Amino acid sequence: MSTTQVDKSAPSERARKIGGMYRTYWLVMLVAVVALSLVRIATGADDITAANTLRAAILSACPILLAGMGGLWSERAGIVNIGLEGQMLLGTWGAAYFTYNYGPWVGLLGAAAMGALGGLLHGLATITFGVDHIVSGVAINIIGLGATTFLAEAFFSDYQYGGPRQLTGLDGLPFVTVPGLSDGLKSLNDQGWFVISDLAGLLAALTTKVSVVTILIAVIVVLTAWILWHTSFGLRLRSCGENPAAAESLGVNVYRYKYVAVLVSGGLAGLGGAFLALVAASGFTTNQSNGRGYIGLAAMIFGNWNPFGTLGASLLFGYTDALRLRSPSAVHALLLVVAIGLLAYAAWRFYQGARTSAIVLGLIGAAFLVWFLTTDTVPREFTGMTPYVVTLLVLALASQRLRPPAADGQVYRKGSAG
Amino acid sequence: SSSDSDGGDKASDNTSASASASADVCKDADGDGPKIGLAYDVGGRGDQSFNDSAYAGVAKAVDELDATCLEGEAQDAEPESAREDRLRQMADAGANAVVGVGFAYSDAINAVAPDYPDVNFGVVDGFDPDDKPNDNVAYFSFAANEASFLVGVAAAEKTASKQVGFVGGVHNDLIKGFEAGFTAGVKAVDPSIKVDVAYIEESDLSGFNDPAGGKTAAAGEFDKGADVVYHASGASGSGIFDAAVEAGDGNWAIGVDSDQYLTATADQQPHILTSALKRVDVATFDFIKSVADGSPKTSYVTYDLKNDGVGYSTSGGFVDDIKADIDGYADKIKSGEIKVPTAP
Amino acid sequence: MNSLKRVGFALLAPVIAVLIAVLATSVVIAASGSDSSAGDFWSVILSKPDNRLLVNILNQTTMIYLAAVAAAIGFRMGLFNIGVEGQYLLASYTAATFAGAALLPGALNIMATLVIAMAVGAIWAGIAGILRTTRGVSEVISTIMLNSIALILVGYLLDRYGLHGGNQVRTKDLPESSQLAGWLPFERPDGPIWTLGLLAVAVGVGFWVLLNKTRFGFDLRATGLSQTAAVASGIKVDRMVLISMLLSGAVAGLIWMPAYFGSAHTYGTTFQAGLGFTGIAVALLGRNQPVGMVFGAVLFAFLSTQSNTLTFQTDISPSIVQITQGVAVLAVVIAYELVRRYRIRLEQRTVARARTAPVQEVTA
Amino acid sequence: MPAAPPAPGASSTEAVIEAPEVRLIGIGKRFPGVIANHDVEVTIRPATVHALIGENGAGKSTLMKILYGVQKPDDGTIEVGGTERSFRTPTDAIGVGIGMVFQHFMLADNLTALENAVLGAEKLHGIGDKARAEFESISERYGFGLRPDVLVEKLGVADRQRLEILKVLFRGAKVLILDEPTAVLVPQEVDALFANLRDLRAHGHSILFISHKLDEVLAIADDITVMRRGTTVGSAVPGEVTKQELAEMMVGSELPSPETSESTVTDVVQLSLSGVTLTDDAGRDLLSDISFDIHRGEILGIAGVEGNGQAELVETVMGMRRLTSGRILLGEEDVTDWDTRRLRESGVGYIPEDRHRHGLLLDSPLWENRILGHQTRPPSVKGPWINRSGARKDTRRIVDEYDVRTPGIDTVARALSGGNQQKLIIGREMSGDPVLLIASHPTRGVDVGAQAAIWSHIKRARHDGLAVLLISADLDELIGLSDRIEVILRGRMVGTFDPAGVTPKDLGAAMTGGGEA
Ligand SMILES: Nc1ncnc2c1ncn2[C@@H]1O[C@H](COP(=O)(O)OP(=O)(O)OP(=O)(O)O)[C@@H](O)[C@H]1O
Ligand SMILES: Nc1ncnc2c1ncn2[C@@H]1O[C@H](COP(=O)(O)OP(=O)(O)OP(=O)(O)O)[C@@H](O)[C@H]1O
Ligand SMILES: [Mg+2]
Ligand SMILES: [Mg+2]
Repeated sequence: MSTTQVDKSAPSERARKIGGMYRTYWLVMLVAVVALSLVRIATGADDITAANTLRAAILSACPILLAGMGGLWSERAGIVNIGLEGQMLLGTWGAAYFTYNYGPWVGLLGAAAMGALGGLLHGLATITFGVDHIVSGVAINIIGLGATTFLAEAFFSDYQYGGPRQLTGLDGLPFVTVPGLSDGLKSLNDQGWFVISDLAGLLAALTTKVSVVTILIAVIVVLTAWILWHTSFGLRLRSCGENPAAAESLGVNVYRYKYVAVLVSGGLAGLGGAFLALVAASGFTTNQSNGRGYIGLAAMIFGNWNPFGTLGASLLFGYTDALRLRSPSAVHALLLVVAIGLLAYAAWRFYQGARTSAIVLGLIGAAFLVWFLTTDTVPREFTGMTPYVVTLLVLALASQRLRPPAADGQVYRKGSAG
Repeated sequence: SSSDSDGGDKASDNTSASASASADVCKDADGDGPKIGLAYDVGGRGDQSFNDSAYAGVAKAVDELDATCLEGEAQDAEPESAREDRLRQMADAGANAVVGVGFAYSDAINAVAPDYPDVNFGVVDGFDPDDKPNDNVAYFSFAANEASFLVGVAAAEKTASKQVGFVGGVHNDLIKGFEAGFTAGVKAVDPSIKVDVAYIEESDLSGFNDPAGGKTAAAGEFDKGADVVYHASGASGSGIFDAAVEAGDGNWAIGVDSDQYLTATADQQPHILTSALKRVDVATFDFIKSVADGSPKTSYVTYDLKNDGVGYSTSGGFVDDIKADIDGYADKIKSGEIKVPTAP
Repeated sequence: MNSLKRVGFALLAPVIAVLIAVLATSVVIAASGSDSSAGDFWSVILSKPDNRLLVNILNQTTMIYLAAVAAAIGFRMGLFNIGVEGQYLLASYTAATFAGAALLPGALNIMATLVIAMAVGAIWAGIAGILRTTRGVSEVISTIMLNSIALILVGYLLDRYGLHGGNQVRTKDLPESSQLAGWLPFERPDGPIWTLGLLAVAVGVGFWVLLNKTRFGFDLRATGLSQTAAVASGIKVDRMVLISMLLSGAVAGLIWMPAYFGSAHTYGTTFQAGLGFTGIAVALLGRNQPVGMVFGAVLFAFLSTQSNTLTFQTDISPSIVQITQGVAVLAVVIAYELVRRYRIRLEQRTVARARTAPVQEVTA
Repeated sequence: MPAAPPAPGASSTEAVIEAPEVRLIGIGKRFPGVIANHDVEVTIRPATVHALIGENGAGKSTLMKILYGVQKPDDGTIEVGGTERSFRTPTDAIGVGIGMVFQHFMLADNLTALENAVLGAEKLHGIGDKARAEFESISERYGFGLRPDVLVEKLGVADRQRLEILKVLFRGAKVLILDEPTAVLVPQEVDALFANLRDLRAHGHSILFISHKLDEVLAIADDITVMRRGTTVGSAVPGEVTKQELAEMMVGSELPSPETSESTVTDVVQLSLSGVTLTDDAGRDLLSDISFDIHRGEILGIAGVEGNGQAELVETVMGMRRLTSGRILLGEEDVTDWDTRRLRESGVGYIPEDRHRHGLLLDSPLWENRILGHQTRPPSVKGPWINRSGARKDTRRIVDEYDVRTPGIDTVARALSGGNQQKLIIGREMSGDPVLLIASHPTRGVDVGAQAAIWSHIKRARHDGLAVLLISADLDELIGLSDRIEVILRGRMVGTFDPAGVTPKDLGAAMTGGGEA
């Protein structure tokens, strides 16, 4: 049969596309590392690629990433979930309550369950009752904050190390260090060699005192990518976000997939809450997520509704957060990184023939360069703004390239097929 | 003097009170002493911090002065009118001593006090926001910089790496005072010791409520070589203690406001060198007593080393060996020989 | 009977929603194992407020209502301005700084300050508007980001240029000549009703007239109902987006002004944060209708003011009220959706009846 | 022989030979206020093409959705292969070998062709290489020429249609339901589709085929069932009935046709396009160098396969898109840079292609819909104010004059049927003495009665000197109404035809590029 002939060409087309995606991903990573390394050497701000900084960046990134993954799951099924913040808060409470009573592993499950409960509420409102997704999300955020504050006061006041607004001393989860490798990489990191030391810093961060939850999150990211793009379950789930009527006409139970998606979404946000209460520090306080749910959503958009894109964006936000807290002075060096990045991107756009956008980008890049050259520090307030400003800039510059699922945010009613 | 051991004792009173928080003295008190209104800041009783400390002062008053009490608690983002209303409800219910915990009550008390000339008000950390003096209001201010100085001395004496750290919750004037005192204390012992300074937030009060941020900031300082880190960051402090635990043996954290050794977890306790004490309980009790005695305190009342309003704690016994040195500095401060700066 | 029916339908959803909210709140209280019962809670909340509380409720209502209108202007045309919070924060700070500087005398100072508050709110909202019209950036995300930026920015400016004293930072006090004493409905200690509460009345009436009586309002509603149809009818949607963002931000700028001129007189600890989010919730509760939002604002102001008494009389944390409010918002949108579906079914039945002659049987 | 039943002998002998593939017995379905189906009887023989015809709203789609398990019948039974079945979901129907291609495409643009085909049928061949092989073998077997890994958004209409059929075959369906598959195809594509269908029939598939185009039905069907007002009113065999007879069975009367009377074309140019070019963001031409004039009293018809620039042309003329180069004159005036509102104010009426998206505020009452598009002109407004009573009064006029069937003007537009919504739009666009009418598919999805009324309104306005730009996929409508027909292909005008002498076939050839040679 001639099918064999077609068979050969088709996968290669597919493979080429996927390969291309990963190639750009790696290319961007490489450029970032080189730029950081250059800037480190030029400015002497060793902290910007120190293993410990990167480790802290990963820790800061994890809750954002989990929220982002939560957003990804629901939006891929067509449900916008800005209730992530509230679900994350429910997760912080669940983690605290269940860890205190049953230990940290049950705590993780409890956090996911509380988050999923918030997801269920969102699902009921948006799927069954067809309420606007943003409206429901806003309401869930109000409920999430009120409920965790109320429940904390009701339950934690009488606990040991507890109070109406906090519960500390929760049992932690284990860490993993790769023996040998970790130390070797760290000393390599200290050498200050071009690129090699920086990469060693990154690898050291990945092999030193890594929380099992961080590993779990890495697994979640990979699993998400695999489930959504390589299983029939994922195909069905995504079809609900692209064209639910078509999915239903082919026998897909759209409501069920949307519910699964929004439950997973809430559960992941809840896990993000657990990360804050159990791993990032060992204690619960009220309103602990403090906007990380929203940043997770921003990371997902920034990452173009793609798990690895979301990972990259979360790491970026986590990195600026960690650097701001650990070495505010090194933030100044980042100005140079931004300037180089923008100028490089401008050159690339120019090469592609997009003159005006290249000029705009180039001017912004030059402004950053001037800022770097004429100052010694960045006002500390501004470093705190980084994730927000970066998000706005990315959206402003790249919104045309972003591609949300076609039926994202639309209310779908059963029986609309045909 | 024995101000410190004294402090330790009182602090343990304070925890025994908060540990039995559910016992709730205000519910059962039925003496015929003064009637106290206690208006908590956000967090309320059980916050293991200055709300609890104020409660301890009231509990002591119930115990020793046959006082009765009423409690009210602030909510996040509440309107100014809610604070005023809370104070008025207390005054209307017959309280003759009303204490607002936290400077956020300054404006509300200034507005309410003139309507209740027979009631005496007190504000922790408070001040009169306008130029009309209120003759029935006492403003308690604490020389937190002096307490910070003393723990700075402790940090300087204990550091092996000649590097210590400070983590502030929010970069505002109040916390800058802690930083200034701490740095001065460290430098007084050895000017060559390096002090790393970090703040969790610049102005957003969520910096007092972010253990993860606190841990990241403190871990940064430990990673860079500090082995003692002092925090003034409210509920974020548990993150600083966690960072000390993770940094391992020989690394210390210093607590703030109350004796945090007593409320810390078993893991954290071996790392809590000392705490800078701000005796809100003393201020509260003194104020109530002054009302009961018929000579109510008014206007600015400063609590400092001299009147035991601030100090440091010794629980855990980690500073026993350097106690004499610290007390020596305390005496110099009391005598005015050392002037502790209030801003960095 | 038709108008009776319409009123019935209009009331049906809110009534269902309030019942659900009451039920959910009671269940949460019972489940929390608190010493006080749900009955205690409701008897405190539903007790008749004192005169002083009545004044507070009214004053809070005006600010919440302004916030609700600010949000509703966007919502009515399908724009989710989540950024009311940041807009009024920045506007309040700027206005207080300007008014405190006393560059103008008395009433002029008040006027100019109001204009500045509106302008700053409008500009901050306008950023999101411009990002949306020129770059296609969703206003939901951009306004959330702008909220955080505004918070940091105000902190920075206040720290840098504010008056430091007694552990606080604040703007310069409003000169006495520009303060507005308000009206005393009861005794002096019960407090005044703020003069600029009138802003809420003016804005509410203005919003109603704008929506229902003007061409612009028609365009706004049409854009909200169907952007595609709006474009085809000659409405320039981008322009509408920008204008309504600016309007929404301008109203947001006014939110805190009644309190500022009425009692706070400075931007510091007396600033009341969070009204922006409350406004969004109230707008949703009131279906973005000028009159509906009045009820929503009163309900929210009533609940939060009454909840202050909870700590004196029960063991229940006042934060329970947030659950009541959140559930009410969610329940009301669900209830409206259900009632809407039911109404459409009814209408279609009427239409079908009015349509053609009965089906006649045809045999092959 | 009106309403002729099939020769009783023929069907009974066939019934002896082979059991029916599908039998629908006494099916009934009620919606609130509408009886969509009642007492429906259809029998489909194996390996045949069975046509189902009937006017708009006759209940065809509803019946098919019932057979496919999308909707549940209130009465009646379904037999497949002699066994009684009841379907709760499409999955049940798919399980017994029934597949359906809906009236509107059911494809996810952002997924690949293979993913669309595999969706919901992953159990059969997985989602990997086996599925790809199956996809390719079906595509090969029926000559569809589809590649599995292209994104659906890159496919043209005909390819999408084939993908829809492939989807059904992928599930191993024995019975294919095709709901108006030819509505968006040109005659040549229809021929290709019919060749596919005959192929399928030869492979033993049964096909249920719905169409309004009686020529097509007569060309492909083995059996015909006619529906009217929710029930089956008869059946016929192609060789034995004429088009006219079928039409009478469908509507119970003579089929109207859009014959124009004598020409009313004047020599005053009302609309003039010269060199109009429109490029998209990526720099591709959507419209290239389009020039034409429309005179007062003239109807210019535009023929073309959907997606060849008609929508863009209309939106450019309406000022909803900015042209890249060229000039547009309205009367004497250069309106190239005018926005939609200004154009509308100067007398351009617009009947949009998609009335739900572009023509109406579905949740607003009729009188507010009257204002839409006329926000700056009386009687809807006075200065910056809405003139409520004026708008209401004029809405009542439209409801009367255009026979809009509604209980009142406070009814929301959504509650009206499609035809009545369309009549309201036409009444609105004809108000205020327009000089130019842009009518996109004015009778799409409208039943014959309303269709005739709409035609006569357009003809009357033309008689009164209106210039009309008419876009339609219905070639009979174009030929019947237009004074001149231009054919558009890939954004270019590729030929002008005189409706008097042109056949749908000729137009079809030009529309697909076959006429260029
Ligand atoms: N979900 C529904 N709810 C209410 N009424 C409906 C629904 N679906 C169809 N109808 C009504 O049932 C009747 C039959 O509709 P159906 O779509 O089956 O017609 P059709 O013969 O397919 O028409 P067309 O030729 O326009 O496709 C119409 O009056 C229609 O309005
Ligand atoms: N999906 C649906 N849900 C609810 N009601 C519907 C639906 N589809 C159609 N209807 C109702 O069915 C009726 C007829 O609608 P439809 O547009 O299908 O009719 P039609 O056959 O095109 O009418 P006309 O005879 O005017 O051409 C209307 O009352 C409409 O509201
Ligand atoms: Mg005073
Ligand atoms: Mg149909």
